[in-house]
Amino acid sequence: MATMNEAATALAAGRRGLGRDLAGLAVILVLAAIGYLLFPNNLALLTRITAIALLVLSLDLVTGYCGVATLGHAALFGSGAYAAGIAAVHFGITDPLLMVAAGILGGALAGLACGIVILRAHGLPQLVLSIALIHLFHEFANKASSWTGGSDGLAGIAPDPLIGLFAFDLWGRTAYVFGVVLLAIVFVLLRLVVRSPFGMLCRGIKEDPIRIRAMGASPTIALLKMYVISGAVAGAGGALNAVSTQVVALDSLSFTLSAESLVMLVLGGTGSLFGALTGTIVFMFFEDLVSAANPFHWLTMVGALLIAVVLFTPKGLYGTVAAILARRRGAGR
Amino acid sequence: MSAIFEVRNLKRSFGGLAVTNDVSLSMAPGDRVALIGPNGAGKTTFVNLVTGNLKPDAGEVRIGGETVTNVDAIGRVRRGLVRSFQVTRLFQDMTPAEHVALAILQRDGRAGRLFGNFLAMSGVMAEVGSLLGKLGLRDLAHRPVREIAYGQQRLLEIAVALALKPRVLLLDEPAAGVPQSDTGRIEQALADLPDDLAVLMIEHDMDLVFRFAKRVIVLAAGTVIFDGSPADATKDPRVREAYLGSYADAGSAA
Amino acid sequence: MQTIFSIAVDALAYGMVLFVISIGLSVTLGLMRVVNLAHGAFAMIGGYIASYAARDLGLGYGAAVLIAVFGTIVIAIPIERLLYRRIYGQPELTQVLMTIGITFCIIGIANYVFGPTLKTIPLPPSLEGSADLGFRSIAVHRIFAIVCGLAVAGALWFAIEKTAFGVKLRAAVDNAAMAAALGVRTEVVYAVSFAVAVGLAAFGGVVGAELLPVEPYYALRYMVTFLVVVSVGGAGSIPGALAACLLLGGIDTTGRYLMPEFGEFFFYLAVIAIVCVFPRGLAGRMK
Amino acid sequence: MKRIILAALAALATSVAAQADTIKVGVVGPFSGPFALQGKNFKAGIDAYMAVNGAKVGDDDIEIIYRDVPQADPAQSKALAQELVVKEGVQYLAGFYFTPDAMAVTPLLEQANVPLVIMNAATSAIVTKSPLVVRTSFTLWQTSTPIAKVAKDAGVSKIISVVSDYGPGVDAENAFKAGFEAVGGEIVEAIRMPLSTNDFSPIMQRIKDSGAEGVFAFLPSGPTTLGFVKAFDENGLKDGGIKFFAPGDLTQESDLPALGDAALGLQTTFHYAVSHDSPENKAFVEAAAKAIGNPAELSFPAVGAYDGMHVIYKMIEATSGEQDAQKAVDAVKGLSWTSPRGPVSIDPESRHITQNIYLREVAKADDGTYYNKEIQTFEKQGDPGLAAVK
Repeated sequence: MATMNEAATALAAGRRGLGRDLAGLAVILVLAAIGYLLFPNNLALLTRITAIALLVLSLDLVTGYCGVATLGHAALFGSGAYAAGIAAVHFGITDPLLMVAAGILGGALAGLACGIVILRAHGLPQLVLSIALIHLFHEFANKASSWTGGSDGLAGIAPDPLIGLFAFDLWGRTAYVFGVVLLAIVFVLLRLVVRSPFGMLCRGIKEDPIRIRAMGASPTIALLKMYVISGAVAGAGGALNAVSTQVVALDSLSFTLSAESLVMLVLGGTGSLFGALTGTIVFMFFEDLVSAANPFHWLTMVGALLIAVVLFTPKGLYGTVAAILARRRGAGR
Repeated sequence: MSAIFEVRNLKRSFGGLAVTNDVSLSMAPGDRVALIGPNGAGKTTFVNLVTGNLKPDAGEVRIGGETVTNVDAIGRVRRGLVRSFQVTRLFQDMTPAEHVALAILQRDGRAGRLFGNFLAMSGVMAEVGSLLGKLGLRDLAHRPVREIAYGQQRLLEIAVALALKPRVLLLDEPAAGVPQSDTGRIEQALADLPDDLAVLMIEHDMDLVFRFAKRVIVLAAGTVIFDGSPADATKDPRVREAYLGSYADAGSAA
Repeated sequence: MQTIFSIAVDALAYGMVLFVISIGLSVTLGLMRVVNLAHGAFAMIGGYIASYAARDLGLGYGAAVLIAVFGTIVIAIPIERLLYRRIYGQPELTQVLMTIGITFCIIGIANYVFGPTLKTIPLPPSLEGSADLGFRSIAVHRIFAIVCGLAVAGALWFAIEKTAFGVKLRAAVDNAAMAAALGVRTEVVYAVSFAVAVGLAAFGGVVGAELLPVEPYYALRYMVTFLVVVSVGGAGSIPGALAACLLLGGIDTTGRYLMPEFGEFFFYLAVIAIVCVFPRGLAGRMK
Repeated sequence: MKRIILAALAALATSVAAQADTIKVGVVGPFSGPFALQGKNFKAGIDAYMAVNGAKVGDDDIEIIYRDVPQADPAQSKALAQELVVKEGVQYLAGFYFTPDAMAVTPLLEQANVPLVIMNAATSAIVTKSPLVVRTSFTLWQTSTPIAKVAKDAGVSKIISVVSDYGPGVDAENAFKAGFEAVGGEIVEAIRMPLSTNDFSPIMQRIKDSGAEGVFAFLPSGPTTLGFVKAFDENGLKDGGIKFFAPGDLTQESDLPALGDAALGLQTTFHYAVSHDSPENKAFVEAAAKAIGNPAELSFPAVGAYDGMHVIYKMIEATSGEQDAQKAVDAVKGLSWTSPRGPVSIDPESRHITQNIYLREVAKADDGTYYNKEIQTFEKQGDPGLAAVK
């Protein structure tokens, strides 16, 4: 009888998780559709948001779920972008799906390399390692200009039509749909991963690595694995960027992009995939809005937004809303 | 019966001061041993040496006959040497069920799996249910740890350790910080530990030591000064001198 | 041989300039545990004020430095009261978000008020020109920067290690509740420390302006350099920061002499190596 | 009768409406961030042109829409260009300070039926990426080649080349090397420094040790230039008789007040000096200074933008406001006019601007300000870089 209860509770909990996955998927698709209807003429921006969302999700995996502090996460994104771009330009792999595969591979390898270095320290020194890494990646890409085009950027990426039917055109519909589908797939996979035994292990490591070691698990190996996964996700985002804009440049390996992605993540709320998405959408839209309204002095507005978020929503936008809702529900019970 | 856990001539000094000096002990499956000693006797260093968090200057540690002196802490856990912590180290946002499930999966080498919700893995959950049931934590299985009383957190520490199916269990002050009213449940849990498990308990609470242990090892200034039955310990003049003092009466009363 | 001396002199000068500019960050980062990414922004404010005082008001260099330091502190006080006070003891990422926000705002305002051009701080005749060292010449203002660096290092070390305030500060950092129980007004200690850090930033911004010229993007352009130097030294440690500046300055200068095209690699590889060998910094006070 | 009048009025109204369209021009540039000054100059040049020539071509109103790309970021640039074309319906794209940003946009042009008028981005190859690209600025090959001859004429035969390690720097190095070796000079060493170099003393030591009689340098304008020129002065190289040659980016007018006496006497070759003596330039400077607010901030991107607007106006005239990119571009091939910088023309083959390159020397005016004094003219220079790329 007791076991049955146990199984029932477990099943209910499992279903609740599954329900939230589906809800999350539905939210993404509905938002994507709304974006398409509201801004049919600005799909390029929406596609860019999708690519950056993949970067921020990937950052959330290591920062939000594992507690790794990094200001160098664009190294993974940029490696994916360059992998896809180099595959297209130098090896003639122009099928968009294969380019994304190349990006995932490139990102995962970069994730492995970065993980090995970054995981050697904690806290502030860790932050510094990540900064050093992103600069090394940037310099390396600048030096290897016969492969990467150096500071002129890697141009001439011409992806084939998607599954031979849909060309990547001026209006960017194909790129947008491609991006949204990619994001939706990644999101669902990540939802599964963060609730899997491995996801649980990583949450444990974030809270108390010594405890995890006493359970006989190696925090370093688990974190390294998460870094590779994170690299694959960021690499997919980079590849999407390469496919949709058909050019890759050094900015995709920059400290600026790394810092921006961290800002977006904290803005939305760390440790939640929804938070990562919220942060990306809000930041990118806000930036687009204010920079179009005043191309000369919009930075002040962005700064004010960040300050306001820290002052009024200390857990990030999504984190704070979620906490309020949870409290409501708690009170209702 | 052959020894499951052996320590031979373990030495470690810090800056010329020998904190652990030539310590040896041997335990067989089913042993219930208490390690006691006054503050500064070197108990913490000893635990760290045994669990692999510190490297000894000399000596040897063996688990199940295998020398593990050069194996790291994680490897020793995998070979069956599991410890609990003096101050609970639990994940505040996770539930007891999740703690125990994670330990079980880790033990089975499945904690690295990327997919599958273990709450829906019936085999794992059945084991979680029975373990938590044994320790009286079933009702709390799905509440986050930070909402649970400290006494029950201590029980959960033991549950996590047991979930790893240890051969040797190192309990570091399992009742520390627990209100008097709850110590009974912890003692019960200790009494219910599997019969074939070798347990080494480090403890201050002499009542608990005398009720639990069949054998007492007394550490003072880094060396073992006594190894024998609890009753003999209270009579040993060196132990009296080094440690027991006022506890002696309490001991003989028991 | 002469070349080696020459490089050593350059390395010393560069390292000391780095030290003067970034030591204020070591105070906020190490002693107050605030990841203050707006440090460069305060240095920049100092530079702008000094430039305005010296060029547009025609004041002397010394007066300009003083006005810059105190002016920056005056500007920083309301920012501390309204914003920084909210992030003491908060998680690092929250501090990063807030201080980047502050930096963005300051950059935007500076760009609006002063325009995007470079601003210089005219040097007095005594600091202009070059001094002959026998085997080479070196700009006098660099020697001045070296002297300033040593003076700041000495004064800070004295203030933290030898004065009553230093004792209170260290107590407040190590255990705020305990310090408060002992009658230390931690709020005041923090406010004073913050003012000192900001004042040092402004001072460094002015003294280092010959090497790192003042313009609106200053606050972000050099942020990483400051952060790296301070962390490598070990946040909160004056000797550590000094050692890190000299070491990294030396590596940077030598690398740029021997293989300029790989200068960046040298610097950051050295940073990675040092952090891996000394995870708490060269002389860390970190937890 | 009434009906006829009404009909006539209606017809008139519609015909007026049809003619008096608003033609939108999308301008992408760095309007904030570290290069905000250059973006500001874009705007000043455009405002100046429209102030002088009116905001109308025929009956069509011209509207400028600005979009900000603070640092080279092709993805952002392309997204904004796409937005400008699709959402705002611009008929012309213009601006672009950085090469990768311009490169990212070229694949869009044909499909969008929009010409791209580049007002700065200076890598030779951009014009080959699409037949709809026209450039009114310069290339580094164009500005760096003549200085090689200047160096040789000054009696210098051994030169060390020092450039920032990025696309334009490499271009400048190659251009100078090709030009200098063609006149029999020798490049004893070629150094590329990271863009983020703050302290140039070690570089100066390298220059000293190289035994060269002169140095050719290229750095992007801004703080690094200041550091480089000051280090050149302070480390005793200037007094030591080492000659300094560079394209004019190093002594752009907006940096001169900061450079001060350290820059005095430096010789550079460039396509434009704010001090250029001509009536066209006087009018331009007056209008542009008004537009930018602070005359000291005026610099070369403004003239690129000014001439870019001239080209766009001619395109609009030629197409009578209809959207026909190819026709518009064809109309300005071979177009020649007198720009504030001097006589210029659009090369029909490459669609790049042919112009005079001037040798200038930094001098101090009577009122204590510094300026680039033109001392020699190299007439009708094309872009040697295109041939080199092929």
